[in-house]
Amino acid sequence: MSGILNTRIAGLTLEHPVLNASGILGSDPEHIDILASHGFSAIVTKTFTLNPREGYNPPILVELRSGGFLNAIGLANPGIQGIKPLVDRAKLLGKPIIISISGNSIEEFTKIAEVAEDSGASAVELNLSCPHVKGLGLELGSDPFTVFLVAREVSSILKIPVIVKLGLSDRIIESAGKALEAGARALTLINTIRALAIDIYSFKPILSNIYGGLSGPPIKPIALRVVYDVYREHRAEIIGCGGISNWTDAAEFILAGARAIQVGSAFLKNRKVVYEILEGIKKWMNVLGYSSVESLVGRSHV
Amino acid sequence: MSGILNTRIAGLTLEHPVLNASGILGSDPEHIDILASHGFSAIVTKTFTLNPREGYNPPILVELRSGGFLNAIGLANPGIQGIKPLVDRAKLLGKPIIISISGNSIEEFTKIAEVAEDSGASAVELNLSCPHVKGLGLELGSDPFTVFLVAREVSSILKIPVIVKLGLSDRIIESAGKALEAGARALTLINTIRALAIDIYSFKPILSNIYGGLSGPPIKPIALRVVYDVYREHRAEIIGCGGISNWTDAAEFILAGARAIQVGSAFLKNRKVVYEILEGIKKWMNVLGYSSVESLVGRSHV
Amino acid sequence: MFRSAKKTRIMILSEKYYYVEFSLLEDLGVEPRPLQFVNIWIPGVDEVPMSISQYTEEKLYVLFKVVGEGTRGLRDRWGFFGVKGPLGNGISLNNYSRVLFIAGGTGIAPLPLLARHAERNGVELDVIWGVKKSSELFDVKTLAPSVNNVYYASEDCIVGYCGRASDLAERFLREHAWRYDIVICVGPKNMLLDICRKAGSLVDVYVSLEAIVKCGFGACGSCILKPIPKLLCTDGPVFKCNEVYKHLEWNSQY
Amino acid sequence: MFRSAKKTRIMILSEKYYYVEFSLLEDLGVEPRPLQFVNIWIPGVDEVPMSISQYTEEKLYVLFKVVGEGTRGLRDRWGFFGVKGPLGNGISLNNYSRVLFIAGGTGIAPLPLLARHAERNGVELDVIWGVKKSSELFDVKTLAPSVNNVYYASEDCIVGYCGRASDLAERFLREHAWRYDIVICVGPKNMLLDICRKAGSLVDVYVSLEAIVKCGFGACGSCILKPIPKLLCTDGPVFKCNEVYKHLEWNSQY
Ligand SMILES: Cc1cc2nc3c(=O)[nH]c(=O)nc-3n(C[C@H](O)[C@H](O)[C@H](O)COP(=O)(O)OP(=O)(O)OC[C@H]3O[C@@H](n4cnc5c(N)ncnc54)[C@H](O)[C@@H]3O)c2cc1C
Ligand SMILES: Cc1cc2nc3c(=O)[nH]c(=O)nc-3n(C[C@H](O)[C@H](O)[C@H](O)COP(=O)(O)OP(=O)(O)OC[C@H]3O[C@@H](n4cnc5c(N)ncnc54)[C@H](O)[C@@H]3O)c2cc1C
Ligand SMILES: Cc1cc2nc3c(=O)[nH]c(=O)nc-3n(C[C@H](O)[C@H](O)[C@H](O)COP(=O)(O)O)c2cc1C
Ligand SMILES: Cc1cc2nc3c(=O)[nH]c(=O)nc-3n(C[C@H](O)[C@H](O)[C@H](O)COP(=O)(O)O)c2cc1C
Ligand code: FES
Ligand code: FES
Repeated sequence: MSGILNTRIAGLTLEHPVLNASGILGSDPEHIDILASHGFSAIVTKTFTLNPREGYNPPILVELRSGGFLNAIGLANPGIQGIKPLVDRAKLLGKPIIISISGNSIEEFTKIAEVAEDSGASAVELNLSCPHVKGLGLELGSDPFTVFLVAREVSSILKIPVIVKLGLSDRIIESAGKALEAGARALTLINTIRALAIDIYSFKPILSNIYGGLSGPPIKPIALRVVYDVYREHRAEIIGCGGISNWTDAAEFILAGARAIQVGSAFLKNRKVVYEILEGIKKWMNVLGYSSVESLVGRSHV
Repeated sequence: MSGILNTRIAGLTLEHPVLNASGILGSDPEHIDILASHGFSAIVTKTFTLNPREGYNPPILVELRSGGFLNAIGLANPGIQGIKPLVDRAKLLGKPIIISISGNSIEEFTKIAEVAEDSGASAVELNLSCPHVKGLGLELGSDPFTVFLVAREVSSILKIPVIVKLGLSDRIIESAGKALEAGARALTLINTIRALAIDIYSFKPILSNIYGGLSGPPIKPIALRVVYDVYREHRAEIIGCGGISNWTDAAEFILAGARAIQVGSAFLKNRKVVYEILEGIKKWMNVLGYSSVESLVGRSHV
Repeated sequence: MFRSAKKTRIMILSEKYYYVEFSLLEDLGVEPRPLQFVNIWIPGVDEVPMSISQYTEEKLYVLFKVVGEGTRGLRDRWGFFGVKGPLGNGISLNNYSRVLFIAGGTGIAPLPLLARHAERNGVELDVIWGVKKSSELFDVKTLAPSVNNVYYASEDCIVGYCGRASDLAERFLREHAWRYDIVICVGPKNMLLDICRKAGSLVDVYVSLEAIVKCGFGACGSCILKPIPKLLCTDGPVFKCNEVYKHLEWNSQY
Repeated sequence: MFRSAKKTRIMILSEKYYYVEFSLLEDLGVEPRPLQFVNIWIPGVDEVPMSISQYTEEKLYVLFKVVGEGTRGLRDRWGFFGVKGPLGNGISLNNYSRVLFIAGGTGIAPLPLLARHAERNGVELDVIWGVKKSSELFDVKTLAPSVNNVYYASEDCIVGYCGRASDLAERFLREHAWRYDIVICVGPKNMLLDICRKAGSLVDVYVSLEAIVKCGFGACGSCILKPIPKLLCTDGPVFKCNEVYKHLEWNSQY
């Protein structure tokens, strides 16, 4: 891949700016093979918790008529002993790997982060934003002070970069600032948005967990706004995430201030999405006469 | 229209549960003619402020590739002197009319509300939630205490019912509770969600106001969740609003707890949407064997 | 839907009239109908409604004169613009064989696309075009080569008929109305009212109106055709005289 | 996409096998291919993957036996269910003229739809079906009248060949493999492994696998065919033997 797409984010140098979003595969070594073979420049794992989690019973994912997906997987993951095999597989494939982690307490966060670092991970992403898991979720990220505490503790013990992932909340700009202040090298914005789907014949919410996280095209304009706001306020390193489905979406996020992007739902609909995004971005840069994608970051801000 | 669709909300008795959403026309008497002729059971006006507002310069509305619309009209309205002509026109047409109002202070709210009542309006809807107008907006609705103050003052001086319209925020369940406590007879949930669109060639945000409110199908699952949450917590009278585009959407909102619904963006795409929703709802009730739409309200809660 | 467009050419047609070519980065998705319009966004400046003058293979043309900030930007700026549309109803020529098009001033803008549709449908199209000053005029056949007869009028009496387009049209139609299936009329409101009054009984007259278009989607209501409950942006801009007669009258009182 | 369906009929096919008819409130949108599956949601209970047994005019049929909560719900509950799909790759019979279908147990489920496609494409379809107890058997031709020859096997030796379907298949194919373009095999993993091992060299063998399907969209990864980087729900359930041989071996070690 040509150098014009090279991207530096959180101290990592990537071939291009397109990563997978956490939770799209990423809990088994074979998942890493699949993600790598579809062109992502770095792999983000499923969110890991200290102990294995079964996750919720199906239905855990439903495609919505109004666009996008609703999911409540329940952070199914094999726990910390699952981390090393993933890192080893990514190393074998020559891909940087970012371990997504979540915990019930600051100690849990730091413990998992240490396992990630010891396993040889390239970075960790603190998931402070899952909108449908009690106690592990959005509550964390919507309180700027809690964000600060978690980010600071983890940052202070790790040598590898710490990325903080936030979800939509009233005070997200403030939370983002606190994460940076606490030592986060980059921010991933945003997670899914808490939502619901009801079956109109059985009268029951469709997901077994009732609530789920909305992802895909519906949340794109909202995620883009958050990236724009946080970049405007903090000029932070941002990984844009939320509904990115094609190269024009990716371009908007770059202009709003994202140095890199993550693709989740769109990958479920189109396994070629990474290549299509990269081709589009290259053509776009050509039309505009730019020779480095990094020079387009944040250009919507005057 | 047959009695099975009759709906009581906030003390009003409506022929059926489908109203227009505020801001879809509704600032000129001729607008009222248009809305009435397309079948809405009651008319909700554009949000009125004390003084006339020009609103923002175009672009004020853009249809998004990812679905839905982004708007920042800037609450363009003729000010309080515009209220009476609307009420008179609605009366002429035999339609209940709900005056949407917003203000910079509690005094402004009460002043406009009094004009509405004196003009003969059927109800007022307090817009505490416009996501893109500084000081008139979401800040109000996201603070439960402010919601309480505004709703209480207005409720205490009016004889006609007060409806409170809220936007998405972290504490929306609490805000909803406060509005009810303060005397609101019903809640309209939800307003648009703050979002952004950027033109990838000129690098500029498309709306003249930069930010806008996302409406239409993308916000439906989020609005539905809010209705579900607020109904679960408060068993309130709710007017569901947000992305309702067809009868299945309407059915979901009814099951989630909405006694009535408002349709905005879908009306821009399909001028027959009210009739289609009503037809669908009637067939649905037939399949299920229900003879009153009110008996389906909130049935997704066990 | 919003589409990006690059301004690729501008032609000066006469003292005041400009013809701009936009290369769309993506086609309009549908074939525009004659007399439909687009909202053109001049980034950072304004968004203005403009008739679609011509559309071929991802190239969109508009014809305008400069009246304020927006149209000045359209003339002077280069680079990328935004295009919303096609908007409005437009008109179809399917059922006609002879059509008269009457334009006042920039009302000439939609003619090129109309002429192409006329040619394609084997419709004979005559044109009456009137302006205030004859220096505004240009040879209509350069943009619409397929039109049949063109009659010019200027109020400064230098070129063509001496007087207003509506006067010429009235005289012309008194004699020739029977030759046309319909008359399409685009121009200032008083001209449209005049023609509806005087020719409306002789032949079917369609008028294309203007109003303050802000949203283009039937949402904001700024384009309401008072006192008629119709919106220009979704119900129009093309109407039969009787549909909007009250609006033309009402407006001319102010 | 999620669709609602009303359970309108249930048939008891044999001691353990049920055949349920769902009336979809809206059609599937696409014609399902043989061996595709759906996730069926039993509201408030579970969501289970089921081969599409048959699909005609908004009626969907599944054939199953009861193994736990989900399938019990499928049998005992009435009213409305949810259907997600069609999911997976399925198989197309376009290029073949003679096909052998080998089923073990509930592997017989996709046969009716397969047979209909075979008939439509003029493909001759023979069937080998083996079960543990012969009381599980029913007459295949009641659901798939167009199939050519049907050979039964039962491990209790009461009906048909005495032994496992894979043993019968192996013996049968040693002699007749040349008559078939492909063999399609659905059943327990050890049976599939057996057939791949023993018949894979004689004829093209396709196997349809099972795995724990949770999301059905290639997101959760629960259906990963370890140690192969393939997902059953999006890459499968149908594979050629060589594509999944390592998975069949790997799994049989546990
Ligand atoms: C459906 C439609 C099609 C049109 N087609 C053409 C065309 O093909 N060629 C052409 O030259 N002009 C056309 N116009 C008129 C054109 O839109 C206005 O001249 C333009 O918006 C003025 O913008 P501005 O920023 O340059 O001037 P401004 O500074 O905004 O205003 C200058 C003058 O134009 C009037 N005006 C402003 N905005 C509008 C508006 N949105 N609609 C109508 N009048 C307005 C104002 O009342 C004022 O008198 C059309 C208008 C409509 C509604
Ligand atoms: C693509 C596919 C097609 C299938 N088609 C059919 C069919 O047509 N007819 C039929 O009878 N069965 C079919 N199955 C198997 C069927 O899905 C399981 O029997 C069913 O999910 C069991 O659910 P339960 O709740 O009744 O049992 P549970 O209580 O959930 O489990 C009982 C047993 O079934 C196994 N099981 C549970 N869930 C699954 C799952 N999602 N996938 C595979 N095995 C599981 C468990 O390991 C356990 O041993 C298919 C499975 C797949 C993956
Ligand atoms: C099926 C699924 C599972 C997810 N699991 C996780 C997770 O474990 N951790 C996390 O941080 N985000 C998770 N997410 C959120 C995504 O990482 C991403 O933030 C969100 O889906 C928005 O991106 P998208 O619109 O491109 O999908 C999940 C999303 C989906 C659809
Ligand atoms: C063009 C437009 C203008 C709006 N103006 C107002 C307004 O003045 N007051 C208000 O309370 N809501 C306003 N809204 C929000 C709608 O009333 C509604 O809450 C929102 O659009 C969600 O509904 P929908 O998805 O059906 O459009 C506006 C929405 C649109 C699209
Ligand atoms: S321009 Fe907004 S309604 Fe026509
Ligand atoms: S079932 Fe989730 S990936 Fe296949």
